[in-house]
Amino acid sequence: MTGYVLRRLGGALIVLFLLSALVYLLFYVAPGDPAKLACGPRCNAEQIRQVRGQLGLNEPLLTQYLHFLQGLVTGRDYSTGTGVLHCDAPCFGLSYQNDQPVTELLAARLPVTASLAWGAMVLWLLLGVGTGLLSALRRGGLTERVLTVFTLTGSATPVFITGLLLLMVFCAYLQWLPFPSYVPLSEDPEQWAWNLLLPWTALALLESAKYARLTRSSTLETLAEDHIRTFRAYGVRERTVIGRHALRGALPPVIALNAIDLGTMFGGAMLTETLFGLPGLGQLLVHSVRTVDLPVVVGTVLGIGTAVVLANAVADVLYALADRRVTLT
Amino acid sequence: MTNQHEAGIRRRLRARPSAVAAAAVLAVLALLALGAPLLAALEGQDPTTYHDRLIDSARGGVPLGAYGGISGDHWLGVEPGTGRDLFARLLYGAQVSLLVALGATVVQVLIGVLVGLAAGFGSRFADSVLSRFTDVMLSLPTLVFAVALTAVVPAGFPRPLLLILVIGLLDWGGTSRIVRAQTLSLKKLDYVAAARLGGSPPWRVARRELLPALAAPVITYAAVRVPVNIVAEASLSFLGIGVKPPTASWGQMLSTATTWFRADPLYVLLPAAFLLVTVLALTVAGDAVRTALDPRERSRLRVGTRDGSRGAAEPRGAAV
Amino acid sequence: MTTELDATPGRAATAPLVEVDGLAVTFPGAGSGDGGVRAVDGLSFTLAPGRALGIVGESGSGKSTVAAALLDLHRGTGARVAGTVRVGGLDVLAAPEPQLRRLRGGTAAMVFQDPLSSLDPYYAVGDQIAEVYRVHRPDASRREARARAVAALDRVGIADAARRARSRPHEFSGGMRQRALIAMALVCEPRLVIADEPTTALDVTVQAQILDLLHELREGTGMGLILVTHDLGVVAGSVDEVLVMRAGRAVEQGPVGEVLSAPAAGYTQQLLAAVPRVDAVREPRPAAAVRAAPDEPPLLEASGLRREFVRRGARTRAVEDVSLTVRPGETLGLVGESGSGKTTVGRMLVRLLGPTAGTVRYRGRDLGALGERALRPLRGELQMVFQDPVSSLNPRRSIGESVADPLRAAGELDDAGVVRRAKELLERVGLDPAWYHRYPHEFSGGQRQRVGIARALAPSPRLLVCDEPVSALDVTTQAQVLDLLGELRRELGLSMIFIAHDLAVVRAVSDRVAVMRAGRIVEEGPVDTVYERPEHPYTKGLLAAVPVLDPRVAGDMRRVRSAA
Amino acid sequence: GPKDEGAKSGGAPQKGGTLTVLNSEPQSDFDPARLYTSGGGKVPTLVFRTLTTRNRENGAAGTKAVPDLATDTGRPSKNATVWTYTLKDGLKFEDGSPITSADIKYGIERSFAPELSGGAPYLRDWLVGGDTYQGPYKDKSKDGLTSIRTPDEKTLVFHLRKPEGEFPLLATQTQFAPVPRKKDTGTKYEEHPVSSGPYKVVRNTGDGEHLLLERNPHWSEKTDKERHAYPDTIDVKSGLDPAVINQRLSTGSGADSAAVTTDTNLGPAELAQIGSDRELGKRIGTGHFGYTTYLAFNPKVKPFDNPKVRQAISYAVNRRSVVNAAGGSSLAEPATTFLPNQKSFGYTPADPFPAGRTGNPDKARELLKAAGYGKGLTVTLTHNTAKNFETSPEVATAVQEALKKAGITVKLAGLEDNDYKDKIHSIKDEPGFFISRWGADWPSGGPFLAPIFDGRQIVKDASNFNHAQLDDPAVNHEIDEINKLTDLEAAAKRWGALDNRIGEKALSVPLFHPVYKRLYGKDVKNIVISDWDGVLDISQVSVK
Ligand SMILES: Nc1ncnc2c1ncn2[C@@H]1O[C@H](COP(=O)(O)OP(=O)(O)OP(=O)(O)O)[C@@H](O)[C@H]1O
Ligand SMILES: Nc1ncnc2c1ncn2[C@@H]1O[C@H](COP(=O)(O)OP(=O)(O)OP(=O)(O)O)[C@@H](O)[C@H]1O
Ligand SMILES: [Mg+2]
Ligand SMILES: [Mg+2]
Repeated sequence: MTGYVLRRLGGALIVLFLLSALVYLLFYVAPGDPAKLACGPRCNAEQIRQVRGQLGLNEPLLTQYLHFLQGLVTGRDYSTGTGVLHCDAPCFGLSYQNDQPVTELLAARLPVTASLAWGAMVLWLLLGVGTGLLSALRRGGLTERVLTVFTLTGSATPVFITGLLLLMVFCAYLQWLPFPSYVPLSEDPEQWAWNLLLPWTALALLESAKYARLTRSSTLETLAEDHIRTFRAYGVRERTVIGRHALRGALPPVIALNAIDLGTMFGGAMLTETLFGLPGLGQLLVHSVRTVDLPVVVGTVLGIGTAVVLANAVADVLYALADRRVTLT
Repeated sequence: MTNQHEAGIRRRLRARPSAVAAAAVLAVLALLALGAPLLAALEGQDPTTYHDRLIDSARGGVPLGAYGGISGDHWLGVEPGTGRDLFARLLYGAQVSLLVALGATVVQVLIGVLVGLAAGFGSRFADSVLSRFTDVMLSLPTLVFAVALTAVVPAGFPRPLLLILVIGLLDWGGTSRIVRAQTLSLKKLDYVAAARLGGSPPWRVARRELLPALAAPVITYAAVRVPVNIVAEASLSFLGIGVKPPTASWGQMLSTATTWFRADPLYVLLPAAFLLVTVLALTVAGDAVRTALDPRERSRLRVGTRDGSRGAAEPRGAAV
Repeated sequence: MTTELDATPGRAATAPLVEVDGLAVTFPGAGSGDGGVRAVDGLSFTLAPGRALGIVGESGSGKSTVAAALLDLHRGTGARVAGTVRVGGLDVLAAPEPQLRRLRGGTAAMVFQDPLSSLDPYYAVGDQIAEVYRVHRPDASRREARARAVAALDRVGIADAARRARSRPHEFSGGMRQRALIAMALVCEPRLVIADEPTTALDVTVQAQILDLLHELREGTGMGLILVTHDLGVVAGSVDEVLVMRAGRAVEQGPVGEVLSAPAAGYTQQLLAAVPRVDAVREPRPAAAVRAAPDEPPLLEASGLRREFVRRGARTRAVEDVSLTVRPGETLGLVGESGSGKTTVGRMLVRLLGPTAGTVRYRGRDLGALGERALRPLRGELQMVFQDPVSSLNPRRSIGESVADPLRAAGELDDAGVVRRAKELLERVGLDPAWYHRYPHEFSGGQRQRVGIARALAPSPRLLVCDEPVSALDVTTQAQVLDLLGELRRELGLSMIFIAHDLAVVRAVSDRVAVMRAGRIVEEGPVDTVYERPEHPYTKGLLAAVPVLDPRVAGDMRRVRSAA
Repeated sequence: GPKDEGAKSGGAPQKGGTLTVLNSEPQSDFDPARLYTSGGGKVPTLVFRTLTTRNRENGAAGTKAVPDLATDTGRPSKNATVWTYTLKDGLKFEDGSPITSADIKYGIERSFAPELSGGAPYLRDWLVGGDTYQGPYKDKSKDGLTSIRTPDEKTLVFHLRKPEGEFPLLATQTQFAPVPRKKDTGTKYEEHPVSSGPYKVVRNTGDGEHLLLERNPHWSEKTDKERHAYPDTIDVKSGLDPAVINQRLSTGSGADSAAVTTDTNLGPAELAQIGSDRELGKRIGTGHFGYTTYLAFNPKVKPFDNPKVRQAISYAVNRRSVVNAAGGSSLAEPATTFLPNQKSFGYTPADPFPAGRTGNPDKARELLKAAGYGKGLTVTLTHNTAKNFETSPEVATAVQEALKKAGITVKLAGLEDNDYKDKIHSIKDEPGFFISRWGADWPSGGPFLAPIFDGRQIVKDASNFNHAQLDDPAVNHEIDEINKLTDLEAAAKRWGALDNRIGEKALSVPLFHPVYKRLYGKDVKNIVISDWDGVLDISQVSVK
């Protein structure tokens, strides 16, 4: 198992390495001159040249990239004019726009995205697994039909539409909820949850549909397995059969999918963050791409990529752990 | 596939009222999209003309009159700020949205099948290289890629085609994973071994033995991709790299409409409703196609028998 | 057609444990018209307490359906059940849910065929047994239930039961799992045990142990037993009466000795005749083929083959240091229990798998040294017939095309020629050439296996590796396919490697036999020598465990085994 | 000065309380060297005092420069090339140390350091030696930038390369804020800039996203007539979505009732929604900022070399639909002059190619015919795709629609923001016909016209703003002449005249001037919005 985990992680590192190289390359063809942007709208050629030197953009792309890799491992020093600024070991560099170490920027955004992702996850698991189980148990009945329509609609609706509709209903007409804005958990837990309720719901409605379907099919699959038949043949109540045996068997894929989704959520909530104006990683990425802020772009992409890749690895491991049968065949 | 087999599929499709309804909705949508010029002409409008007199300039350009300015001349009202006819824009928008979604799906499926097949059926080395590459593509944020791509493409390049390429080139990872997983499990089947023993070169084995078996899962997955791609087009419009004005697409309409959800709800609700209905219909249809193509569906009743469970256990990875 | 099964006087006085009258089970839909599949049709029988009934019949004859009907497991699945079923006095089909639950496991317990999948992989074996106990003894404490489970495991012969009760199913071997299932059946002390093919997934040695165990328990507790199986040898030593089924109907019922020694129904006779016997002397072989000069260079020579599989970091050694030779025209049998590495060896011989170490020389050429391209011309000469008739044919291509494929790949014939030759081949294996355009699902298992053979013959092979080509087939079909292979070997002078776990089948077709165990060949020699004078203890055990058709001999053998 | 005629209710403003500021852009540049302009009524004005500052008055009165740290707005030499300032008495930093002329000189010098890029280019262009000076980090010489002299602790003398009558307006920029050399931490200075104003930074987290400002005890009201500093605390929360900001301001629950925003306007949809709500309507401030959105021609590209084509387009434009696309008549005013329609810019009404409200396609066709395009003409209009209603693609399509009536087919080339900026500001890639906007660095015709029409400001290898690449000696000469004037009213008149003269060349088609509507919380009093940049002046408001 350890060997497997290690190899998985090694693969993940390679992926991240390639990802960073690819972003560097893409950035090279992307429009906009970071020096011009950093210098301000009306810099003259000389100023731009100086700023370019300051940002290290005069070096060839490869050298820049190598410096970047070096910074990741050993950290880098930057001149602040009056002294040096040390950027610690996993150093993605300083933002072109405002000279902040990228790690700090990421760290500042992470709580928002994490709040969004984790909260939404709890909600979609509750909603999804619940409805999935219900429709598996009431298969063929009216309940299943209703739930099917619900899950289909949920999964078919882009998050910005769900979000908009939620905003229209709950903020504009009913005025039950505030127009969301992020309040740190440490500051005011109640406001934190209250403000995030709508984005959570929007994401959960979208995702829970997937979970409902997965739970349903997975439960039905498990219900068709032979050991279920065994317990039925021994007079065990249907409720116990489902609650104890079928659910246990149905969970591994749900857990695995959840790990992946949580990972994607860390980068993929771009639309949700934009719609609800939450200052998370997704928004940071949008902004830094717009301002050609390469260190931030690379940092965010790598951060997001790490989340996605790690989530995939974690999903595999969790799946293997949760599903004993995988390890043995 | 045998005629009998096909007939079975068709019968199973027809037996589901939801599938029939979805197909009907899709047909209507296709007609609306194709007949956009005709229908707009019938209404007497076109999608680009500004109607300054129909909007309240002092109030941010909100349409005059109730319900977003619905009238005999403008069946679904007009767009805030410009007064362009919404009915015409929605229909013309359907053309673009559907075209982009379908085109992108084709691109995704082509690349996905190619990469997935090569990874699943090729050497271990090819597999690990292609799988890593797929991972990279899956974790690369759309935005970076899209912006970079739009920059290298000349301005005269047709936008719908560009969108097809952007979405298609970016999001084939899922397809390729499914194809790879399927290929890996198919590869173990004895008939593939038999074909190899019969002396067929690998590409021939892939084409004759594997590809046909991949058709069902790929078609199924493609049906699910189409709605996802419609949404992707809309999302790219959100990021400002959608179709060029004055062309309308549902995504473009939605992205300009977001700020108007209070002042002119209809402006948001209309494209949203169209998108929703389309996506829903496609999802239902895709679901129906999947179950119809899936021979296991026939054995659903065999709950509690080995046959019932054995087949059902395999595509778990695909669902994840 | 109710027959009085309870011949023994005295027993008849007690009320029958099981009474089945006019049982009919119909599965709905399933493609064939509105009526659905009538899996069981007007079946009646009774079973007295303490007696054992065997239900035999070919695959699909409705045996399992009957077994399930005894506990009304069809309830809620959509199947239509008619007739009456009484178990322990309860009208099963009409019983309300709570009573039915009491019956299930309490009065009558079921032991299912597949020991791995019949246990929940996520819970400890002991807990699962305890759970069943608590269902029927609701006032029992958790601890008491656990103690009961351990006791039951101990009773079925699981060593160190208290500790093993905490293991999960996958930590058990196949035989142990089957024992655990039996323990689960016993834990509530039912009056009837229904065992649906309890041993089909097991090796002969383990099979013998399980059958012995069931026998002992029955003797010890006086419970009734219904043993469902397709293997006539299994019933011989284990039951008092048999019921032979075919297509949902009983074709013959009676005491086991009578039915097996003097079958009345033609079908039963046919069935018995088709069973290959391990003690039977091999069919006479044409001298030319057999004695193809021992000094002639071997056609195929494998030496020091090893194969490892790595999966998620775990390394399994499937084959270890296997050397064997096949001379032209000769058939080498390869036997061994499941997982012993037979298939792996077979695949390495035809280069579907590369060996981790060792070489395979074919006509003096080292196959391992040849690249995929250089190998292709030789491919045709080394062919394989696969075990599973379902997965070995592409369901999306017509059988003719499957057969024609190697011919097309060879590229020697034009299109018409290919089709002509493919049709000849179909005819050769006993199929109508007009079926060229039909698809695999339109054929029975035996017919599909013939298609597989035709495809293997298409490139005119010299060596055919047959990997359990008949184990998926019922005895009658099995006999037909074996005949066909024998014919081909004689006519075409093919060399063969015949892989099987069934000792009798191997004996029927091989010149020499190699016995495999855990990846190694433990004994090898001319077939008669090995079967009659086995040297390796493993081979001896294997042979002693083979079920025999004569109930008396079976009883003797059991006594010998339990004494040992 | 005496405040607040136009606005507000409920008794005189009182000291005390907490003012919440809800902003969309974080104050990530909080270094006086890096801010592009003075930050006007925005947060920096609370911390940085400058030599001069804006007059904090509503409307047009607010477009004048008034003394801040200095005793007057500057004393020019006869030809306006040397400007002398004297500091007031009793000026202190937040640590109590006195503010000296050297601190101001140092603050200006460090704005030349490439590490601290971002400021406006005027100091570089105007100061003698400014073009080569690289800031105090590289240049270790004792005297630093020699064109700024500090004969004593209270006096500063600036030596300019040419006459600049508007130097007092420039001196409002934050580069003129004092920075104590000893406390300078280079690029990290922005985390905690040393205050010379009424408030000091107590907390700065998330790179300027969350700022907490409290009273600076060493700031003396007596030396500062412009800032009121009523609230005790100012809590700046940024990184918010504009829609959220407006929503929170209109709802006004909790701390939001005493909140303002200094960077968020009301969009058309919000305006439409507020519509008839009287209570909300009263809480909207209107600001004007010298800005013009226009169609730019590059006469180096055919067919725009032909004045008749440019004139035809000028006639064809439908300003009503353009204004509607830009948010409607409340948010945009149709423009026929390049200069914004405010007195301080020297606005002189003119309409050289009268297109009426909805365009004059007939006249346009006529001109096209004369230019040889009687059968029609196809042109490409480049625009920005960024979703900002002032430059939204709908403005481009409005132009497209209008020109269609005149027989001109317009193809739209929407570019992503960076790409767009790169192209239109590069001599090499400049498209022939594009939508552009220009805003004033301070309310005067100089910084409005010179970068766009001064032939010597054609920039070959950096950002060029003279899109028409106009190099007309007469125009250049007139610009120089006006710059010599230190009587700004007289200068304004001549800027207006120059604007009209250039307008006749049809080098651009002015489309509209934006208007800014700003919402504020219900407990906020003493609203001042000057026409300098149309921002609600944070240094004036009170919450009690
Ligand atoms: N759930 C079901 N739905 C439809 N048909 C079924 C179902 N279960 C069994 N059958 C059909 O009923 C017939 C009898 O099946 P059954 O499983 O009882 O056979 P069997 O004698 O036990 O065979 P085997 O030896 O292969 O286990 C077969 O034709 C089978 O295909
Ligand atoms: N592709 C594979 N990956 C991992 N392990 C394998 C693979 N193929 C075979 N094995 C393992 O190698 C061992 C030998 O397998 P093999 O299939 O050769 O046995 P067998 O004798 O043919 O058994 P059976 O009678 O069940 O067909 C088993 O333990 C099996 O689990
Ligand atoms: Mg059975
Ligand atoms: Mg095998």
